[in-house]
Amino acid sequence: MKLVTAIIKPFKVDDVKEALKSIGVQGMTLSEVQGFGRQGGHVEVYRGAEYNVDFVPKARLEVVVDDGQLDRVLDVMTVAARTDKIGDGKIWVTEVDRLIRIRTGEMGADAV
Amino acid sequence: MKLVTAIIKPFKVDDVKEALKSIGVQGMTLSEVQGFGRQGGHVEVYRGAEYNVDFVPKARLEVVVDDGQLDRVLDVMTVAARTDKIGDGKIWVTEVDRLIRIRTGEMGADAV
Amino acid sequence: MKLVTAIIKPFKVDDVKEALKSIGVQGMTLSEVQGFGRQGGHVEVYRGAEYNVDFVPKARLEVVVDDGQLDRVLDVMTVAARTDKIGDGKIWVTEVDRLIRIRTGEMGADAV
Amino acid sequence: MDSGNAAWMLMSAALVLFMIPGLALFYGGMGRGKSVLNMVLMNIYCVGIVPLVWVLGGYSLAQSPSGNKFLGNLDLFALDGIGPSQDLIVVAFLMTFAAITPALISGAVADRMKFGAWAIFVPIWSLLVYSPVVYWIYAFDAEGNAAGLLNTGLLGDIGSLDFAGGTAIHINAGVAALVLALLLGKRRGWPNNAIPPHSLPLVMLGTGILWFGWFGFNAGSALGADGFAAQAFMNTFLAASAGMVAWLIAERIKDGHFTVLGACSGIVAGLVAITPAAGFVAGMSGIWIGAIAGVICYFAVSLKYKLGYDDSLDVVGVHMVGGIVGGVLLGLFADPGAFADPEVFEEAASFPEGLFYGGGTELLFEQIASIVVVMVYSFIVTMAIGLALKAAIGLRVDEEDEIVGLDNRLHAETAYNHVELAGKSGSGFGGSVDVRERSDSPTSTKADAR
Amino acid sequence: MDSGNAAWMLMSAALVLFMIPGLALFYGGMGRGKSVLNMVLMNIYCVGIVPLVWVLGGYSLAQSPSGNKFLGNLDLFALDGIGPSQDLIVVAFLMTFAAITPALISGAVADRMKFGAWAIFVPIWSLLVYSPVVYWIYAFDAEGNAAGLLNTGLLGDIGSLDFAGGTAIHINAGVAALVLALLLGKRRGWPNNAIPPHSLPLVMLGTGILWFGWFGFNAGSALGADGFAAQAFMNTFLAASAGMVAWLIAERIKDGHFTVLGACSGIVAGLVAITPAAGFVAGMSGIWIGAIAGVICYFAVSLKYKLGYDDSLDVVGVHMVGGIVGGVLLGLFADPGAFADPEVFEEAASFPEGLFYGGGTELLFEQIASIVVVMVYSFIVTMAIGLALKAAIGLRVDEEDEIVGLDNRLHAETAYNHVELAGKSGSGFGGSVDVRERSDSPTSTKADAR
Amino acid sequence: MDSGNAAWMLMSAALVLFMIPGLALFYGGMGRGKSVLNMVLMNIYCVGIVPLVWVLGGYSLAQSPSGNKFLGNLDLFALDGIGPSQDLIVVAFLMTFAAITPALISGAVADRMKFGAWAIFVPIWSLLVYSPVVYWIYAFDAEGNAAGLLNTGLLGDIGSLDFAGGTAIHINAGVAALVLALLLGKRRGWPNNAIPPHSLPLVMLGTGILWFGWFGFNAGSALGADGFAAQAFMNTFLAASAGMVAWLIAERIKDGHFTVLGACSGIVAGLVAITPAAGFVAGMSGIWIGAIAGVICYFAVSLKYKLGYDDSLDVVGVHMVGGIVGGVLLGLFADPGAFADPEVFEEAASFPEGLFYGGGTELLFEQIASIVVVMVYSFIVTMAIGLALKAAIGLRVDEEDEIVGLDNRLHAETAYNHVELAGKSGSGFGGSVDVRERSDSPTSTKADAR
Ligand SMILES: Nc1ncnc2c1ncn2[C@@H]1O[C@H](COP(=O)(O)OP(=O)(O)O)[C@@H](O)[C@H]1O
Ligand SMILES: Nc1ncnc2c1ncn2[C@@H]1O[C@H](COP(=O)(O)OP(=O)(O)O)[C@@H](O)[C@H]1O
Ligand SMILES: Nc1ncnc2c1ncn2[C@@H]1O[C@H](COP(=O)(O)OP(=O)(O)O)[C@@H](O)[C@H]1O
Repeated sequence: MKLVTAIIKPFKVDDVKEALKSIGVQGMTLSEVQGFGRQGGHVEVYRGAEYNVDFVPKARLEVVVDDGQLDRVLDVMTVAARTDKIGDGKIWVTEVDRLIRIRTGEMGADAV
Repeated sequence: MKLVTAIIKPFKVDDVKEALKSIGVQGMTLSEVQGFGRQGGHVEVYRGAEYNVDFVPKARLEVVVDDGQLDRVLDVMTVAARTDKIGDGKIWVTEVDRLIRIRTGEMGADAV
Repeated sequence: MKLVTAIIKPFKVDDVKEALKSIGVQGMTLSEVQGFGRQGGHVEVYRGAEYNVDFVPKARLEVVVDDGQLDRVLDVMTVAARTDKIGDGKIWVTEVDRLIRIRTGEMGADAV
Repeated sequence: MDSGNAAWMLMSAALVLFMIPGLALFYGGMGRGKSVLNMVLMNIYCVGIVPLVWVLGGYSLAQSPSGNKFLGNLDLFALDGIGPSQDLIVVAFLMTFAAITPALISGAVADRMKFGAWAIFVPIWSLLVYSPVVYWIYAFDAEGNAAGLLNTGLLGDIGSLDFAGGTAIHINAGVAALVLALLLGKRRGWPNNAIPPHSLPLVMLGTGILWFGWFGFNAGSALGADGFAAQAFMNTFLAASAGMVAWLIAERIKDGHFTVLGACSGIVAGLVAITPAAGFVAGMSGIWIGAIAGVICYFAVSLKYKLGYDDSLDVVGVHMVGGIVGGVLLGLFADPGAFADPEVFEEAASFPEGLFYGGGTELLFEQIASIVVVMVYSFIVTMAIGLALKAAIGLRVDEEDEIVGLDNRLHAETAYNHVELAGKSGSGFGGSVDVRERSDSPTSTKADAR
Repeated sequence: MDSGNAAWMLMSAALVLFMIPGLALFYGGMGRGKSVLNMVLMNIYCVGIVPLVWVLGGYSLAQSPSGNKFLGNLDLFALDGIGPSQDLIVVAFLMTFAAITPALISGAVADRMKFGAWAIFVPIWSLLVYSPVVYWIYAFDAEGNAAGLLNTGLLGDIGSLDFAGGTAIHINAGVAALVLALLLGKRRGWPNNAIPPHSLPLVMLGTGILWFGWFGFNAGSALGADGFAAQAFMNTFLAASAGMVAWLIAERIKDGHFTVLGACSGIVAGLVAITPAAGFVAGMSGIWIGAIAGVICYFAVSLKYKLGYDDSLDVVGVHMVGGIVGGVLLGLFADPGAFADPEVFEEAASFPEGLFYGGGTELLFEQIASIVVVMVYSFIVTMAIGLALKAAIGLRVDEEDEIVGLDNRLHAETAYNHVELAGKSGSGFGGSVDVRERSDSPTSTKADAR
Repeated sequence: MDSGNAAWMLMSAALVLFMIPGLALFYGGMGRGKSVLNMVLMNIYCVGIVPLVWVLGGYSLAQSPSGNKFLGNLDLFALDGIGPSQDLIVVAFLMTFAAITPALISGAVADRMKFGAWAIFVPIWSLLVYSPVVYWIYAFDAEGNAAGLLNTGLLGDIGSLDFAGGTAIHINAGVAALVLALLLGKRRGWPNNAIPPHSLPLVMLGTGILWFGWFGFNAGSALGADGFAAQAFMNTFLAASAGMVAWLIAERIKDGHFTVLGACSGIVAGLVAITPAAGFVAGMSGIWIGAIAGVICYFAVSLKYKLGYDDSLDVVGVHMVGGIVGGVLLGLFADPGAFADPEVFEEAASFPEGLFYGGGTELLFEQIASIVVVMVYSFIVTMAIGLALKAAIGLRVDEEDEIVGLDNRLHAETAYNHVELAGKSGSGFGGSVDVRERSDSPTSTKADAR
């Protein structure tokens, strides 16, 4: 199994969620984060003064998927999260050794 | 070493923390997340209208443990976090290549 | 590629960010977390009563880096985040299988 | 005016002014966290621009004795002839009413109206809709006799009653809110997706300020600190209490729980409904009016789901419907006889009785007729202003602005920046959604005509 | 009543009403984020139900001249015979006191009381405890002579004094709070786990509103805008200031830091203590009373840890203890001679002097006796009501409700929904804890009797 | 004083007191989330300590007829000779002014001043700076003739004018704010890093309370509920409205967007500027004064970036500059003739006219001279107090305190604790930054002299 972590624009969360649901993903976990990237270095004007803004709000989605599902999930996420503007974010994949569903104690692929 | 990530019900955090402490786990990191899972698709009534609620608040615990401790940690967590109701959450395990304690610069198992 | 996850003191975020920028790291993701560790067990006095405080606010930085960059990144982070007081935090490293830049679809090292 | 009456009127004017930040919190708390500042600014902007318009022309159009039934003249332009004197207190008191009325409308346009369009809409609406309607209901000729279209009697020789602005203010603003909601269309995702209040403590605080201020609104409309004001005060108090309890009971039965939003809505519904009646009913009538309004408005706020207009914060359901309930019930409960004691209010004797107090149906019909006239006028003229603005500069923000949030995109601000993870440098703006995006869509261009 | 006195009384009534949302914020901010709405609703519910109960029967029981020392009759049922007139202002003024008194109790039951039980408790307590106690202290016979148990003298021929409700309101509510805290038991985890105020800015705002409103409470109790009111105003001001400074100094010495919660608590302690004395003391006495109350209440709020009752938001420590401090100190500081100037308050001459002003210990003993009588009565009757409710429907929520939070479980609401990560759809309710859980425990069942 | 005037003065005193929590929210919301409580406490502390100082000595120094031009004597120590009477209302009214003036200063020292130093600074400044300046401007001799340095005429025989404290309060506090900002130095990271308001809804609420209270401040300064008060009320209203609109327009043109912070700042700028003029100008002058102040202050708040002093929340830019604008414009717009009607204010006839109303430049020069005198005095004496405190105990907190946040480090509190992830146990303090750190740096040591 794999853990897919995606850092995306907050207002894209819903599109990505719907896209994942449509290909049968049944669970995911969402958190608020702040991102720093190429987008960085922007200057804001407020009350007559200029400021550098480094971190911008992003959403972080974590989805554990079966190895077989992985490519579809990545494709679908990439498309749904894209706005073609800088700051669209990243997706990274790490290996999951074990997975447990707490309620039932099921393990591995059954627990997804 | 392994990184154990658990998505649990917020009000179970304390039980899980106490359970982990009792088996000698000395550190963990907690964050607020929102979860989407089988629990999803619930309908809320508010001010005379009905709504679908997709994401529910969850807590996310991260614990880095020695390989030898892993099974105990998983057992204890699963038990402590369980309410036997839908939405109890997931636990997943990933491999940690390196671990550093910032204060002392200790590495690997010593740093846990 | 590797995912470096660091749990640090909140007021050290800026030092760490600047240090990473100075060695050419172009992106990172920040979140608020609460940490429990050796620091734990402290007693607070408020309005005449004493309390145990278990979790303290921490910041969590995630940085995906090329394998070649890893050691420098870890060195620089450790130094920048250190205050030599208890609670300075941990850094752990996990293997990243795949990385995608959403905007362009670039993969792997190009996407960092 | 003796010093005691003057003291009460000074205080009443201050109280009504205080209702405007109260309303901003009431609406702002009920709306989204990403457009709360836009809502707040729509409200407080009204108390910036309207007073200027009011002293220049609005007051004169609304209150000068012009000799016709429809509109005042401009004889009092820039308060001509009104030097420092206690008369100014009444001008200031009425000015607060003029300011709050368009602010009431703002709740219906939450999350999607261009601020520039709102900025132009408010003064025009104040002059073209608010001032004439006030004239119809409250104009007097030079001898002090009723002179307006609606206070001289539409259907016969008795005029309709509106003590503190149920028809002139609440119904009027409620209809305008409906018009703008229709013109703007629904928010993205509404009604499928829940848009819960982002801060109910602010809603409660706003409600508390509104109630507090409403004593000035209603009891101040007695224009003195007499028995008339005392009864208006008591009615205002009881109607709000009864409105709250009635709404709570209704929602407990229908939805299964008591809510803070329900309690607050019930209070406001009761206050709206008692507004036209506050100085014309006595005894326990205030309880009846408040309770009936509480129940009817509870049901009315669900209408928008059935009819499909997105009255975001229930201006129509509470202010328009509550105003109608109060105006119509006044046709039943009006009891000028109770006030006849000359120490209380001599002229009360000349007011008409309601159906329950021996007056027959005449007042009831006058009330209904007046309400219909104001609704039709407000609907048509607000629609005309709205369509003109839509054609000229557009009413609705871009879809992206709506998604990202109006505060960030229109006002370059975010309401809350609690978290400062990065101790030293600029993550302060971190609470905002996609601040950085503006590099793609420069503010200077986008901000035009907002 | 002349227009000036009427103006001040109208304003005072409005000010006291405004204290109730202030109290809701004071308590709500001091409590948990997951039950702040429950706290708010317990408070504002009081100003919904109590006014209805008050005009129907409570006022009559508390104020009608019945010819006995213990309770009024029902001659003034539904304000019978009180038409539109300035008399209504006093009825409304007293109505705000009736409403705020049970609201004070709510702070002790935070986070664990069934809302349904509270909803029933409030009107019953108001009729069975509040109205009688008010009668004992403030009743007058048809000739205007003191007629109640406590204002006619328990131990001799001089009655005890209570200017604006130190005994009738603060001690009375404080004792009832203690009783409910005892009946409900401790919150889960208390006292081992810290339950810090979830929003201190709200606490400060609530305190500010309370202080502002307290001028109406105390100076309004002079029932006019005279020198009597002026002195009550000044005393109220100075006692609050001194209470704040005294508490700050005490906590700086004992705990090592000045806190906002300390400053706010000191203000309220000073205000409570000056309430019975506001119109009976002069000169610098207000400073002494406030400062002494600030220090004593600082120590009193720690009592609960020693004695083991969970008075969640320190109603006992501040209102009961502060009320006792004020009532007893009045036995020392009462100085009616200072008021004897006929322009200020003619009848003042007939009031008893305190120990420091030549009156001996008689007033002191009367004060103590009155306080004891009210405490015993309030304790017993509140206990009886509480036990009856406990037997009938239960007082305390389920453990799971307490853990998840009362707002979500009882009221289907969450106070704050700042974050809208999912731009388009339903994560708006995301701020709540385990909303979804309700599928397991249907609201319709659980909500019963809450 | 008749009951009507007394009613208005009681109310006005309460309104000005209410401004202090309003100011605490205005500043607190504008500042950082990690030092909002420190800001709040600096504000409310003023209304704790200053009233005590005021009744003991400050009032006597400021208002007793001493026979010289510079300072009162101590004849009225502890309000000697002022028994219960309506005179106390004026003492209390002036006491609220004394309390709010040092509170105004606090905005300039945000995020970095030792609380202990502030606690000592406030009473000393009140006695050494505030009381003398008030004497110069408002002192009268035993016959009721102007007796102070500035109201007897510096340059000729006409005195300068200051209706409600433009020079005595706003300029005075603004200069002191500048001095402390200079002594304290810049906050870490300023001006490179943005420090956005942590809660704009609180800023708006604070502004609303300030405006509401300012009616008491200005119209209450008429010391009665007459035509004079009515005009002051109207001017206050219009200047705030015009200030808001002017600022909004200026920022829309220069920065590209309308902001809530801009609207609020404009309101306050208008209110500050009208303060000295409120009872001396008539007609549309209030609009001009407010609008001019709105634009000038908009530009003035950017000065700090050019000149390099860290006036954190723009006390200098709004209060000092706004006060100067108002004081100078009064030299142009003063129109006592308009008030001459004996029913309004008989003595008005004896006041000087401004340049636009036939008075020549004399008043203008007197105004400027008075402003300069107050600025120089306030600068020098505040600097002396500040330097003395700096030498004695230090003014500025440690760097670590500043980084971690003053609330946690100085006051052992955190403003917001919304999140309670751990249901049962102690994560309640979780909102705080590095609470645990205190094990390394024990509170008991660090808290000294804070
Ligand atoms: N090396 C990295 N490690 C972790 N997160 C990253 C990294 N690079 C970028 N991110 C995250 O991705 C977001 C978008 O990256 P950015 O460089 O701004 O845009 P893009 O990927 O479109 O060029 C950042 O805000 C940050 O949260
Ligand atoms: N595939 C997944 N990837 C990441 N998180 C998941 C996944 N499935 C479930 N979760 C997390 O686990 C929580 C509980 O899952 P859910 O399906 O509701 O309950 P259960 O596991 O008891 O059937 C979800 O709210 C979500 O946060
Ligand atoms: N085993 C662990 N797994 C995950 N996070 C940990 C672990 N141990 C410590 N942490 C995180 O690191 C932080 C610092 O650890 P702590 O033991 O307090 O200090 P130090 O590492 O300096 O001895 C903790 O607050 C927690 O967030």
